[in-house]
Amino acid sequence: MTLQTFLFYVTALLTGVSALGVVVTQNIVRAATWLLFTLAGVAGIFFLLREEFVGATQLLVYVGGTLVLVVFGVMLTAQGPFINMKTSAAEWAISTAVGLLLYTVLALSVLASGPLATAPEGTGEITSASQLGLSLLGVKTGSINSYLLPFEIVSVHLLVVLIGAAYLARAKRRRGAAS
Amino acid sequence: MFTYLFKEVIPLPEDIAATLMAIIQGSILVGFVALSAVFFIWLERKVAGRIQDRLGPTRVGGKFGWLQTIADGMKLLVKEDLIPGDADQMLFRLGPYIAFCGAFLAFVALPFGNGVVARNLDIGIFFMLAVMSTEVFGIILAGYGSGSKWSLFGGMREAAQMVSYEVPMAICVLVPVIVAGTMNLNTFGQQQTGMAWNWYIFHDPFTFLAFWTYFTCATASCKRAPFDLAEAESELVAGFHTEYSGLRWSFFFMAEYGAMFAVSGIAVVLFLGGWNTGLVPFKDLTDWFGELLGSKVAGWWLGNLINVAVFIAKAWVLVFVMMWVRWTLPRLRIDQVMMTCLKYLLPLSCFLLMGVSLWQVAVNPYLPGLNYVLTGAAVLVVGWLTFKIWTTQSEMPVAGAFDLRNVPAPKFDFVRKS
Amino acid sequence: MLDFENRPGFLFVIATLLPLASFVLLLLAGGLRNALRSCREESLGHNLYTMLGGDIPPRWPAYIATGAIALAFVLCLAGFITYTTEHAANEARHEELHEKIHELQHARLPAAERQKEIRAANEEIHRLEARWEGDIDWIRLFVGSASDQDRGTALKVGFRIDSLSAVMFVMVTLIASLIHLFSIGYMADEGQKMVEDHQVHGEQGHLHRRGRFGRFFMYLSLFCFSMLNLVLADNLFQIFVSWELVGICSYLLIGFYYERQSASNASNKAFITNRIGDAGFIIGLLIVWTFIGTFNFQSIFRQVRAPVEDAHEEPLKFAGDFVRLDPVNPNAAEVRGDGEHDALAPGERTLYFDKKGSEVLLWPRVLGHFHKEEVEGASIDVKKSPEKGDFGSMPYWMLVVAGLGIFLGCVGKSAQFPLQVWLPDAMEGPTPVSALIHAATMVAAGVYLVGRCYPLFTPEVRLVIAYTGAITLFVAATIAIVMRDIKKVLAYSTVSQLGYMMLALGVGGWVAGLFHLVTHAFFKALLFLGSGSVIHGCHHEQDMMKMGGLYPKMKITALTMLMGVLAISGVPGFSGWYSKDAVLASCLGFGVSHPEHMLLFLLPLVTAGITTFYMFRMWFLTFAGKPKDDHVHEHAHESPWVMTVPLIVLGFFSVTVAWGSPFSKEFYSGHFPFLNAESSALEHQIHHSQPEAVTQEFGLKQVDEKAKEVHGLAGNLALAMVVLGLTFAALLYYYQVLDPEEAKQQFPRVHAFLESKWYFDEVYSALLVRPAMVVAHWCKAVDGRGIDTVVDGSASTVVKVSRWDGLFDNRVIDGAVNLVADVCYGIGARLRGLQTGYLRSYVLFLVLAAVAIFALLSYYVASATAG
Amino acid sequence: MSGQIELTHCLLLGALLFVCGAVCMATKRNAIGVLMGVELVLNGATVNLVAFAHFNPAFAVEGQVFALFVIVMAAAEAAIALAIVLNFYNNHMTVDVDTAEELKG
Repeated sequence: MTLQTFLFYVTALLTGVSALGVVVTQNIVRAATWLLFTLAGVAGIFFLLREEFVGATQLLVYVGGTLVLVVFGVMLTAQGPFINMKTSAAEWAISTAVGLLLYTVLALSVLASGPLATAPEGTGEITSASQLGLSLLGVKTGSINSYLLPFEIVSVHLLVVLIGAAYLARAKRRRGAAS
Repeated sequence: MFTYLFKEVIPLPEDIAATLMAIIQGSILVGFVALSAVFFIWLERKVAGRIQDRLGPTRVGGKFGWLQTIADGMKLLVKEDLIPGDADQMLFRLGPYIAFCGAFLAFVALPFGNGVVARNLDIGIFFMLAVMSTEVFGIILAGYGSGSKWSLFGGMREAAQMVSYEVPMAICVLVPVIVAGTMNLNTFGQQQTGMAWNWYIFHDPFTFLAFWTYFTCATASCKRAPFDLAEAESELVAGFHTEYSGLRWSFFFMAEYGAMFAVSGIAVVLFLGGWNTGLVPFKDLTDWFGELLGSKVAGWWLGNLINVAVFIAKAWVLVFVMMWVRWTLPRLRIDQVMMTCLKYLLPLSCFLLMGVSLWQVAVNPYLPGLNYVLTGAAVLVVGWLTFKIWTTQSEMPVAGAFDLRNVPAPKFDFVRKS
Repeated sequence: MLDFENRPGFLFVIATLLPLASFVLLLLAGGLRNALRSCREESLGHNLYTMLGGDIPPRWPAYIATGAIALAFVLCLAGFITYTTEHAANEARHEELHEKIHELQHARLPAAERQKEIRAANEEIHRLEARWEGDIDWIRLFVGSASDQDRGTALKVGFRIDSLSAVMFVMVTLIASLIHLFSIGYMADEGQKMVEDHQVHGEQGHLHRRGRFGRFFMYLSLFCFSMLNLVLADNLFQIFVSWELVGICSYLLIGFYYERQSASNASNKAFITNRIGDAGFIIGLLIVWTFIGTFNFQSIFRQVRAPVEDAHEEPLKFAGDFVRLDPVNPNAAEVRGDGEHDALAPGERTLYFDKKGSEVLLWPRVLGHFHKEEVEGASIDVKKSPEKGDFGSMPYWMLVVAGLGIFLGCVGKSAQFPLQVWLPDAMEGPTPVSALIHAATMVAAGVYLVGRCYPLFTPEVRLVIAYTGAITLFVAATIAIVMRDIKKVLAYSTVSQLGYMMLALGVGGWVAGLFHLVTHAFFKALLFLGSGSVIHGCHHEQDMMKMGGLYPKMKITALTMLMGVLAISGVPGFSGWYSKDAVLASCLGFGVSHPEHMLLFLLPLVTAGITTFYMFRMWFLTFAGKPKDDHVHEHAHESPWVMTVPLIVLGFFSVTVAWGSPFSKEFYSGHFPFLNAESSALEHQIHHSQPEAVTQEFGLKQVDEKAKEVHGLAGNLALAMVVLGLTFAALLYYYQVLDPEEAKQQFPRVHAFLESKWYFDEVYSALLVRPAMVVAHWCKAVDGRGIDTVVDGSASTVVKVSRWDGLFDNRVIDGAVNLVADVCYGIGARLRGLQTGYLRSYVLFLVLAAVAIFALLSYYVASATAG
Repeated sequence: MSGQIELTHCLLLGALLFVCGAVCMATKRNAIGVLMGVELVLNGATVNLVAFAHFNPAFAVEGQVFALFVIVMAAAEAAIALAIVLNFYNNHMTVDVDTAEELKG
């Protein structure tokens, strides 16, 4: 076991536990905190896999942006009774069962397809951020494809979504607020 | 940076060497951050005192109160660790550490000298921005977990402010990135070796403006005055850390001063030539000293020590400017803060980004000597300002002659006219 | 482009375009002002609105329009002087060059050198011609003959200046300028914010409306442009366009007070009557286009009239005449042994020369190579669609119809019998408009066009013209005797004088007719403006019976009008004398040559006396004697200078315009140089552009000479008639020896006949209007009873059918559709239980589905790999 | 255990995140909790993509690019979802998704 794998297992363990924490906890703010750890853990996994750009993006966008947004949502809508909304035990049981079933299926398929997915390992070639950027900018270098169009579509989509979200969430007179 | 130590001097298995290196580097950085926080707290008190015509700390540790912060720290360490009854204990405890981690992790990619960096990441600047953005979460958790309205307000304000200011800050960072063509901070520093006109602040008008814009945004994202709405002591008591005391409280301050140094460091690396003195026309001080002293190792140590000293000095100057600004300018209202960001800084930074792109394509190839001119102009301006400051007589009102009726109305106009 | 030095013809083009520019400017300004009305409360809108006149009609449109036409006059004058001074020299140089080319063609020079010199000479000829003419394509149709690009393919806009159009230009612009000037005073009332029209009675009393000062001058500008463009044109189509523009302008101006029922009726009448004439015009145009393939006057004439000499410079016997031929009789050809005609190409025919032949020979547009013998000989080969150097032909009767059609247009425009009815009614327009229509523009257009198209008219058409003119002049003069309205007297006198012109043109007095046109323009403008001044002075009273004794009150008007009266009567020394003598001389010459047409001399002779009589009647009734209506008399006053100055200028010209030029030889040749009717410089000027063809029919060369011989006789007879008329008038209306009322009672029927204008309107009403109404009513009945019944019946049938259709639709189709819907609804109602509305359950279902898919997939993959 | 991180482990982690997300969606009554579940699911996918990018050179760029797209899309989705939640809260005064049952059959 090298340092890398050791760190990987630790991080993966923390991530998984945090993810479970998100599911299990009833307090929505704590769930958000667990989610933070999950996301940070995933980012750590990415760093360990030497995909630093994706990891940094995960941190910047997810932790710095999305999660803050989520917490804002929590804060804006959190009133006493809603922070803890209990789900019935039966549903818990069913959900857990189904979840376990799904995980079993997924895990089995992963393990079963293990030989199929085993790739020539350790080419040692680490995709640099500039290669990534060039492919997003539409410059074809070697075997790397151009992702200019998807990139543009995603950008415009993001813009549209943000405008739409701002429109949807704008301050409105609450129905029946006068009474 | 200690690779050769473990590879050549003390041969160890690779994993153990890496672990050891990580521990050593982490310790150095933590120590540096903690020590610089100690220094900054002292500096802040002195600067505040001098600007307010006081003396500041004078007693502990000699003439200048050198050890004042140590004394403060001792006090904080022995203080009772209070957790309010309404607080969410887990979140309350987590908050300071998350905040500190965010600020501290940024140092992993910050080069103090040529190669004097914990992890020389390809995307160093991006990484720094990313991890610094997680700091906000600690503050939110602290604000929420305290179970206090002031704290919650402070936390939410802080979150909104930091998230907003990160956008123009990141765009301003892109300006020198476009000029340099890399996100590797070490490469940045290497590109700006030599005389001061190689610094990217003098590269073109857009980088020049981008520096000031970046510095403004950075100040705001460190929640420093005049953007310190989160703490806003006069209205929110102390904002998100109202309920904190003792060590936890000091962690927030470690985080704040760490972040101040980190953003200043980024500014230094991106714009102000990094570890380069700007006065020595040599490419690499280590090599030069190595040849001078006839010993590569000695040259390495001497050169890098000078580099690190220069870097830290530059960053400290910027931190000093932040303090100077803090004790000079009045605080903005929260809506003014947001307006400044979204209505002015964001369009300005976008304009700068566009401008520098065009400059790189259309102007730079055809006007090769412009950075000399810009440097000269900047030197002239700075010289003139220094001269003015030096020669300006302080207009202290004479006691007894102070008449409120003669005090002119304040010139600044922060109140929105309706 | 504006190289006046080398292309002086552009002077006239610019002069034509100036009124158009003024019109467009005023139109835009007016339109803008109207558009700004809605936003005149705003500051910018208000400023612009006030600048463009605001609510009060501004004065500047008048100045712009007057300035434009005055500038045009200056340009025309410059052009006229240039033309007259250059003309002779240019003609001589032209001849010289032609001689040179001819010589070169037979000279013994190397071919290349010869060609070069010929080309140089040709270029100079072209340059000389181009000085005074030019054209551009308007529309080019790429059909027709491929080798002859011009024939039947292009409508052109062009100009060509000859001495006639130069004179016309000066005349039109001068008179129009004076009328513009006069109008500034006369139409001053229109410059008010509110004008009260006393002749329109509404429910709330008189009509109040905004003044239309600017609009009036806008119309005047357009009118002037139209007329100038008509004179400028070098082709029939351009003339037709201007012709219609003139018609529109007259419509607009006659109906200027369109709130008055009478005015709007009059403008409609003028317009519709003109349309009748224009229908003929269009027919003529179509015939010309179809057979000759061009509208350019020079091209047309070159094709229908024989050239003076053949390709070998041998003079042709029938130079300038129509050459008529008959299709050759194939049998006759065989008899003559001319077998070669069998080898003709398709579309080619052989015509045999015949004085009364049914076809007219169309000469090659660019002279082909033909020999005298060939043309005068037995037969000519012609083509149906001739090209540049080919002979063509057209049926002679078509040419007659074309001429009649074009003349019908002139009849309408110049108010000749039987379409003269619109002109008296046109007096409803403001008086300056009447002056403009009667003197310079509209009615002159008809005469001018007859003069322009003269070579196109066959002898038959000319006789028709002559008789039309004769009848018109007599009828109008008789009606003028009994008119009470001062303007109507002048209107009928105009019709009568136009008849003179037509008559003169018809009998071959081309110069006389157009000469009379010009002189008449001056004194008729003078008379109308004078009457306008009177009307203005008498507060829009037009009835002569209420005037009288105005001389002391308005001396300038009275004296200048007297000049006009003397001129129109043909008193020696006045301009009318020269032209009327010329007309009568032509008539007498024609009559002497063709005794069967002696009536064409007698009618104008008698009418000359009648003219004198009614003109003096008008003058006496207006200015002499005692005031008949105190109210009118008290308020009568002389007009302001803007109105009297034009009168004086016109008076001057009415007297002098026809005088001989003191710089010319003729002036000193006669016994009484000043009083020699043939010494008129103007007449000589017009004579320059007399077409060759004028003297060809009826052996008119002799007539012309004869006219010269009998000039003295005709003049003396006319003078006698004038004296007679003057005496009668003086006796009746000045000395009052005889009482006109008595005469009226003595011949009540005659008076009624004349008073009702020979019952023309009634006859038209009975013959045309009423039958048209009856037919219209019939059509209405057929429409209402027949067609509507069928339509209504089919509609009700459709309603019935659709009712059954509706039943089917409701029961069967809707039933089927509803059944499907019910089934769907039932299924849906049972399935809806699955929709719990809980997000969680949906997620669970999704997960289960995913698991199921995984399971199935792996099962199939496994079995597939196993199999 | 070998000296390298294995693809299978990454995929198992991704699957765990995915299942946690799905279960989170299924059990949370708070709309924002559901949203967190969605984020978890997306993260599971991202982990897979990055793992493939790391272990299969053919996907070296594609995996990262798609991971980036997923992250950006998640941000967009979160923005919209939160806007919807806010509207929902404005209309219903609660963020309990069980109250949103107008579409119940």
